[in-house]
Amino acid sequence: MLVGVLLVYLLAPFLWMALYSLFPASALQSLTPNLDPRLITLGSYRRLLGDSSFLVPMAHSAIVGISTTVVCMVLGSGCAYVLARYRFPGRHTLLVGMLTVQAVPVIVLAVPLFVLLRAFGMYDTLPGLVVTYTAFILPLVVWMLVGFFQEVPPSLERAAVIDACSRLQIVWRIAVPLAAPGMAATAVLAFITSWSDFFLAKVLTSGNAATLPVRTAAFQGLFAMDYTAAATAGVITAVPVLLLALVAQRWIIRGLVEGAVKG
Amino acid sequence: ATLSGCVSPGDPSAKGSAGASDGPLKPGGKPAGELTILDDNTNKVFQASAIAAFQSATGIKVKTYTMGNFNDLHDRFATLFAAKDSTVDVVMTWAGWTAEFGQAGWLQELDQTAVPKDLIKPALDAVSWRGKVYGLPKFSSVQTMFWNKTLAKQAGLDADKAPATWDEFVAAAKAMTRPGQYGYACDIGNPAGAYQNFLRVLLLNGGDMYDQDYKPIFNSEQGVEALTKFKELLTLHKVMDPASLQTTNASDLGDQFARGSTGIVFNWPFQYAVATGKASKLTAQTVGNGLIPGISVRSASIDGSEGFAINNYSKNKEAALAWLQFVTTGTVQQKIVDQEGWFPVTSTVLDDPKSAAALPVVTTYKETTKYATKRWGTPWSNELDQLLSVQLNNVMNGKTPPRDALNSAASQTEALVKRYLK
Amino acid sequence: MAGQDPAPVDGAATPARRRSRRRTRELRFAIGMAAPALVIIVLLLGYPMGYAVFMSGFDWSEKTATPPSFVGLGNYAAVMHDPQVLAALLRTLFFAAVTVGAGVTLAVLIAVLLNVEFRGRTLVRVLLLVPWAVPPVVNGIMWKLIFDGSTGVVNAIGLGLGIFHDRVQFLADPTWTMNVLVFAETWKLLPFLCLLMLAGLQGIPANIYKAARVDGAGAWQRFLRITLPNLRGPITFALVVQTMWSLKVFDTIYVLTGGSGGPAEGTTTINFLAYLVTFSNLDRGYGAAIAISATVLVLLFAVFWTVVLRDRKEVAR
Amino acid sequence: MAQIELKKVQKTYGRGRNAVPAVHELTYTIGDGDFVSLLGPSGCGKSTTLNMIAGLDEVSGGEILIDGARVDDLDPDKRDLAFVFQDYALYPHMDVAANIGFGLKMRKVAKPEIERRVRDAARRLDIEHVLGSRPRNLSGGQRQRVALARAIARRPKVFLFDEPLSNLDALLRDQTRSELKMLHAELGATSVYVTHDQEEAMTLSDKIAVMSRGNLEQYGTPYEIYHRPATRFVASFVGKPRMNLLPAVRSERGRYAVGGSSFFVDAGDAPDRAVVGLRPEECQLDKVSADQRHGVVKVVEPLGNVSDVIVDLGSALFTVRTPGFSSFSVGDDVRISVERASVHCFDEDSGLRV
Amino acid sequence: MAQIELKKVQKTYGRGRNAVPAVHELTYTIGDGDFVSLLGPSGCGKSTTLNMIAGLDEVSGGEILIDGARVDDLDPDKRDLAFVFQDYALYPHMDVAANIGFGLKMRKVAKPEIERRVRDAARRLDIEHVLGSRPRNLSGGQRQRVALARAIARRPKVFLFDEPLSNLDALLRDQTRSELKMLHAELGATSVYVTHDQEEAMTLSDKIAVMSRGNLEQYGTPYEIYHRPATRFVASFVGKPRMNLLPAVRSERGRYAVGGSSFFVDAGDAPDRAVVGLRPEECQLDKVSADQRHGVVKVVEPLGNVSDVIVDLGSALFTVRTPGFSSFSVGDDVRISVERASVHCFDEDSGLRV
Ligand SMILES: Nc1ncnc2c1ncn2[C@@H]1O[C@H](COP(=O)(O)OP(=O)(O)OP(=O)(O)O)[C@@H](O)[C@H]1O
Ligand SMILES: Nc1ncnc2c1ncn2[C@@H]1O[C@H](COP(=O)(O)OP(=O)(O)OP(=O)(O)O)[C@@H](O)[C@H]1O
Ligand SMILES: [Mg+2]
Ligand SMILES: [Mg+2]
Repeated sequence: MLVGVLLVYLLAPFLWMALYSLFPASALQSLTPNLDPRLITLGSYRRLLGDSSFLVPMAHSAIVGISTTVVCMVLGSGCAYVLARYRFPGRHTLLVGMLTVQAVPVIVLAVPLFVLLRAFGMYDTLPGLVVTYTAFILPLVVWMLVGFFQEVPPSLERAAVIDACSRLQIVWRIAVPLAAPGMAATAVLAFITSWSDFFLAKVLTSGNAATLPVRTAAFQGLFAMDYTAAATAGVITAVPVLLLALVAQRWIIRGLVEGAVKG
Repeated sequence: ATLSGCVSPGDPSAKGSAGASDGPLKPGGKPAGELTILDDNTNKVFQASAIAAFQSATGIKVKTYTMGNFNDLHDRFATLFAAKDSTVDVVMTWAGWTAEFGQAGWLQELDQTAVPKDLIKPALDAVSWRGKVYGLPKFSSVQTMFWNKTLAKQAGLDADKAPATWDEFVAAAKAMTRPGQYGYACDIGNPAGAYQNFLRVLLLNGGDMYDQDYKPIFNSEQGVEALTKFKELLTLHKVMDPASLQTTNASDLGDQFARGSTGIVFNWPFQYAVATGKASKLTAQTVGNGLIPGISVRSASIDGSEGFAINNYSKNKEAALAWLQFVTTGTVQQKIVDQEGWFPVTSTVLDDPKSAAALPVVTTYKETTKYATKRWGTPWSNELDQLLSVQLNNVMNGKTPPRDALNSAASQTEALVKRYLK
Repeated sequence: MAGQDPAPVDGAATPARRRSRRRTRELRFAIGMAAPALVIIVLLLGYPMGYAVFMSGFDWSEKTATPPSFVGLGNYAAVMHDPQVLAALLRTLFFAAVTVGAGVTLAVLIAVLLNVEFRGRTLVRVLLLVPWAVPPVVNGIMWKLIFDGSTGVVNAIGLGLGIFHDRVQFLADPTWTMNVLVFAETWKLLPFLCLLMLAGLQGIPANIYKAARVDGAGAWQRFLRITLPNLRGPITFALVVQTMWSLKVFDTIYVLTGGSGGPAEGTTTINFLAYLVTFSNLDRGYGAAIAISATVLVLLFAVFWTVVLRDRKEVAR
Repeated sequence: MAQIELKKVQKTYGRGRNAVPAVHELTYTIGDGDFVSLLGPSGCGKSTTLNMIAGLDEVSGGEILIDGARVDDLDPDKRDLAFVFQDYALYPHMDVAANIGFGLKMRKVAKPEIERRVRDAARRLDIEHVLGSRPRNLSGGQRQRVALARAIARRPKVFLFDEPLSNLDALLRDQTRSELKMLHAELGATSVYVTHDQEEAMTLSDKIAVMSRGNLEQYGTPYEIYHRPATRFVASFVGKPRMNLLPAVRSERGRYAVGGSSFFVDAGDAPDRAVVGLRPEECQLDKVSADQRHGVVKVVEPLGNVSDVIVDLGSALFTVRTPGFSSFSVGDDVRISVERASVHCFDEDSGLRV
Repeated sequence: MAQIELKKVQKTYGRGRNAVPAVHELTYTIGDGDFVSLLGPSGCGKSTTLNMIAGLDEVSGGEILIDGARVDDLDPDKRDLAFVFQDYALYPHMDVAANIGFGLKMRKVAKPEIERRVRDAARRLDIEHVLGSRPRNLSGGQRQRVALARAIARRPKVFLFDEPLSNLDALLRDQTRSELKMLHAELGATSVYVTHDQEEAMTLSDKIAVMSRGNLEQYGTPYEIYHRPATRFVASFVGKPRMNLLPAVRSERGRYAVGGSSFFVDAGDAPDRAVVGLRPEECQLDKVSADQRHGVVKVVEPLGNVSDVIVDLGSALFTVRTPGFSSFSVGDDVRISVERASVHCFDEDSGLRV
């Protein structure tokens, strides 16, 4: 019973938006919604998925999301491993610093970031976005991974030393596979964050590298508000992440639940 | 050094004329080069045909033409300009931004010789600030009244006769108000909308925003009366759809009208296209169009013309000017009227009978030009919109009496004027 | 002197040198692994952050034709006395308190519910991820569709069930809109908090519940006296991190309110105000000062968190 | 004080096709004031039985009576018993005093009385100086005592222990074991004690219930268990070193050939094939010449005062405990003598004593 | 095969004020092919010593030589040794075969050779049938064997074991202990074995190094350790039941009054005050009348073939191991006789044998 209420609460809003995307504007955008299933049409999807001004940002988002995730995971694992395994002065400060970065508002950083990216010729480019997202997401990734790496029993690494593994091999062959569920959860988090970002993409891209959320928000034009399209775009923007979450759910839940999320 | 040099606060050249040439830009020579244009997403005609025509006519290449979401553009421009970015040559503008960015020294001033002689005054105003011209208009826009003839008929009104006075308007709106249906709706859900709706009633009651020295005078008796009458549409006559308070843009209002549940709206010319479009419940026969009825004057309206301006840091200013001028030419303007339902920026095209044939609203527009149509775009438009929206919301929700609200807004505005008008 | 007795000197130095070579290798490895991430973070966050602090020291309005002038802490002094800032701050605190408070409370309850074995539990846990996967922009659009004053489904349902007499203009009234925003945000942040709490629950040894039963504690008392105290770590963590995130919420507000933070500034949180000041008013110095003041506020939480964190690490050992 | 009766108690986890029977029809009575151990290997259902007595698990069949009254649907806290868990299950967020007093507080005992009883229990177990500490700051032994103190402070009719010593190191374990025995002598409450360590069970208990795979193998005093193991399983599980259990075949004159070797034992009138059990410490070894040997020494394990010698009989290994540091060395030819040993005989198939 | 020499080996964790000395100047030699146990209570520095030999920890002072060559600077994988960890440290993400072969793979041994050696090691330890399983699907005993197989497959000069049996249950522990001993006899590699279980050390080792608080207490054969403990610590730590160690004061005729009671022992020419040690299994008990008694029976712990009787001497407790199920019961007046016992004497302050 309680679970039922919970499910309705969790799913209903999203399902309603999905309905919005499936029904013609006239059916739902009226005082009393008309939920006649015969009205259902995939027209809106057909239109958006056939429109390059929508598909291109979608591809951009996918590229940026995946690249950011990969870069974050690669760089983050290295950094997190060191923070998890080595004791050195300032380690604690660094860890807390990683978390503190969460408090920094993106708003004020936008202009300097823009200048910085342009100086490197990366304004309005996908690499520019990737680098920026990486900077913002890395601290959280590092913070989470430190927790997961700490759970890897040190004796396994000692065994690997005896088995003639180099440091790098230990990370790659022992620590990473063992932290896999946690890493999967972290990767999904990184992907969701970079895939969903709106503000930075808005400021740091123009025509060449616009991403899906920017495009989705743009359905709210001054003279061109299209709710059906916006809902459709919303569903399309959310679905890859949902699919990812579903595919990776075993690891996400295990990673986040068992690895005791530290970030 | 290269990084901080871009926006160093100590750098005196960060302000004023920092472009390639000093002084206003004159047309001349045979410009060449490549252009990057950043436009809003109002017009499709440029991408569809005008750019190709421009390239073949001038030999200038348009490298990129990007349509951004209007809501995002301000932030993007502000970032670009603050960083002295030269990658974008031409930017879209309207009255507020012209004043704001022009005064900041981010837009290239144009010489009078670059301005076509037949430009309509309100359109030129949208690209000028304090006597300086910072761009050329791409289309004109003025609000007019649209009504739903079907609803009017159902309400027992003469569907073809536009209400000519405020009282007639209120009466008509009342007649068309019934359960699930409102006689009138507007868009005061966001700051810009709040400002526009207030400015409109202010002008309709013969008031004005500022005197010659930009002293705010909108809290005059006319202002208070106008706001009171506007408020009464919601609270006393109950003809205004309460959803107006959350409607954040003109397109929502347009859709709402097209849905057929609203009797009367005051909206931009695109409303005609929306109301006669495929998804609409209305047709060309059932859309009424006319002057907005005045309170103490016959009529008045607000201007919403848009244009193009040149980035002061652009390296292709001559070529950019060529684009600006090309947009004002007859062929392009005619297309804007025919295909998109906006008004032309030159009297030549406006007076061309073809225009009125393609867009019946043009007739009303011509009449409107006889009355006050203003916008008062200023560098402090954003701040003013914001503070006025707070006051207006308080008035509509009955939290503050109109007079107090306006006095408060006026004194805040005065501070803004003092800050920005040095 | 130096040449007199070289052997012992050598003998003493060699192992030390050898050992230090091993240590150098470790050091080089550690630096090589950690450096790229740290460089990116410092460069792309540190530089802009420093720049923002720098900006906040200037009267730096792009709209006036005067060049920026140094005002020291003037902007911060102005922030202290700005009624708009104060209003935004109160709004922000309300927003954060309710989202975080309701979020964490619900998360604990849901986590306790989902920690019980029942059929389909895994499915529910998976579906729990749905709100998490919805991007903020989409979240804004979604709730706008739902709470719209004329076509929103909440109104349709409310009228249909006879709960409302008339359409409620949720998005027209500042208070209502803030509540919708709180609702939307809570919905979105819940999954993460839930997982956090579930993680915490898994960490509580099952046997202490048995011990408590033998000791005579009822279900309610077990929740109060065993579950809650043992969730202190995750709860504190959730409180602080979520406060940080709540203070930063932007995308949802932007989309939900058409970029205005309205109606009547009703959803202009301190962060959104910093945005408006920076990007609408182009008052960069002041905008930076507002944002940095807000950050400092959040950092106070972080300091608090550091203390909690240290405590928690000790527990782990 | 209390008497606990188990009548055909059964427990099945899960349902339908996933059903896992954990305990089968247990029937025995734990006398008032007795100290009874449940002994068996891991997974045999000891904890399950204990949990059912405590009321933490429901019985699937049969009934449990405490002092003659059925308790099947009584909540654990109504059964007046205290539970000491293997991992102690101390409340990590309370200090030691609060841990000890929690059960009393939940039962609404008056503050001063709680105070008094906590002090008393702490004094008994010598943990008064750590009353203010959190469990995580205590050593394993101290935690163990806190867990005991928590049980004692309640003064219940019945104590239930689930392997309370298994997390302690050897020295501490021996020490606590003695203390536990003294404590039981003092308090006299009925105690049920789960362990997989036969030595613990032997030294502590009045009676032992040996379990295997959910079944009761034997219920009796330590003496009975040791000297007359009812089943082959009990024989192998109880006693250290492990009893030599070897298949034997009857040959001439009622003697059995053990493990197919030349080593014969007498075993009365048992069936033709049986499993013969001999305790290593009851046998003796003699060095002999190769032609007389029963087997060859394979391993010698000195234990200080005694040494275990493992003899390879060819087909099987046979352990003999010899006194002192053994004089045998690997490879010696030896003969086993069993004159002083009692010979246990078990049915090959059922494993029952014959 | 290899000889390991420790010369004044020291280890300090941390630096400056936080420095924790873990091991003090250890000096001894582990002979080629020997099986040496490091025995001591928890925290005495056994693992630290082993890790230094392995190269997993750096030495803070002194030096370690393997076959006469210094290895301070050699990485663990260059020292040609194999390590068996207490928690086995099996790679959970690899199957058993991969676990066993991992060290060879990392050393770039050819595939077929790896294959061969893995099979061979698995066969020896009887885990061929689980080569394809993941460690988590194995029982504790099987995991233990996999860890051993991993070490064996490498065929190193030296085996290092860090409490490899402590996670096994009693039966399995005894069994694996025997197997380990046979394995060592077969392979003959030098082995260093860390344990806190004196029985394990006694049964397995050629030599034992008893440690306490980072110091070497005694290094010798099990016989020496048991019969001539060099310090009071060794005496108390080795032997089960624990040796009775009681303060004694010399009185008339070279006899010592033990624990201030009426119980006297002879102890040659030792100082006036000393600690006297008597092994419980070397003493005897007699029931006597109250006026002749040394003490009163306090606890009787039957262990099957023997029983430990704890006698209250008034000021101290004294344990005597008696044969069979004891005929003593709590409260009996008893007399202790020590004719057959060797008396160990230790200095009161230094704890050294006198
Ligand atoms: N909650 C449960 N669900 C399903 N099976 C269970 C559950 N608890 C125990 N079992 C099964 O019941 C059997 C008996 O378990 P129990 O815990 O009583 O064993 P035990 O004798 O206490 O073992 P140990 O010495 O390892 O604690 C085991 O086979 C176990 O797998
Ligand atoms: N990494 C470390 N940092 C600081 N101190 C340590 C570290 N490792 C061990 N110690 C300390 O060194 C001492 C010896 O530890 P070691 O692990 O060698 O003991 P041990 O004899 O193996 O004990 P156990 O039987 O519990 O494994 C202990 O006091 C321990 O606290
Ligand atoms: Mg158990
Ligand atoms: Mg150790």
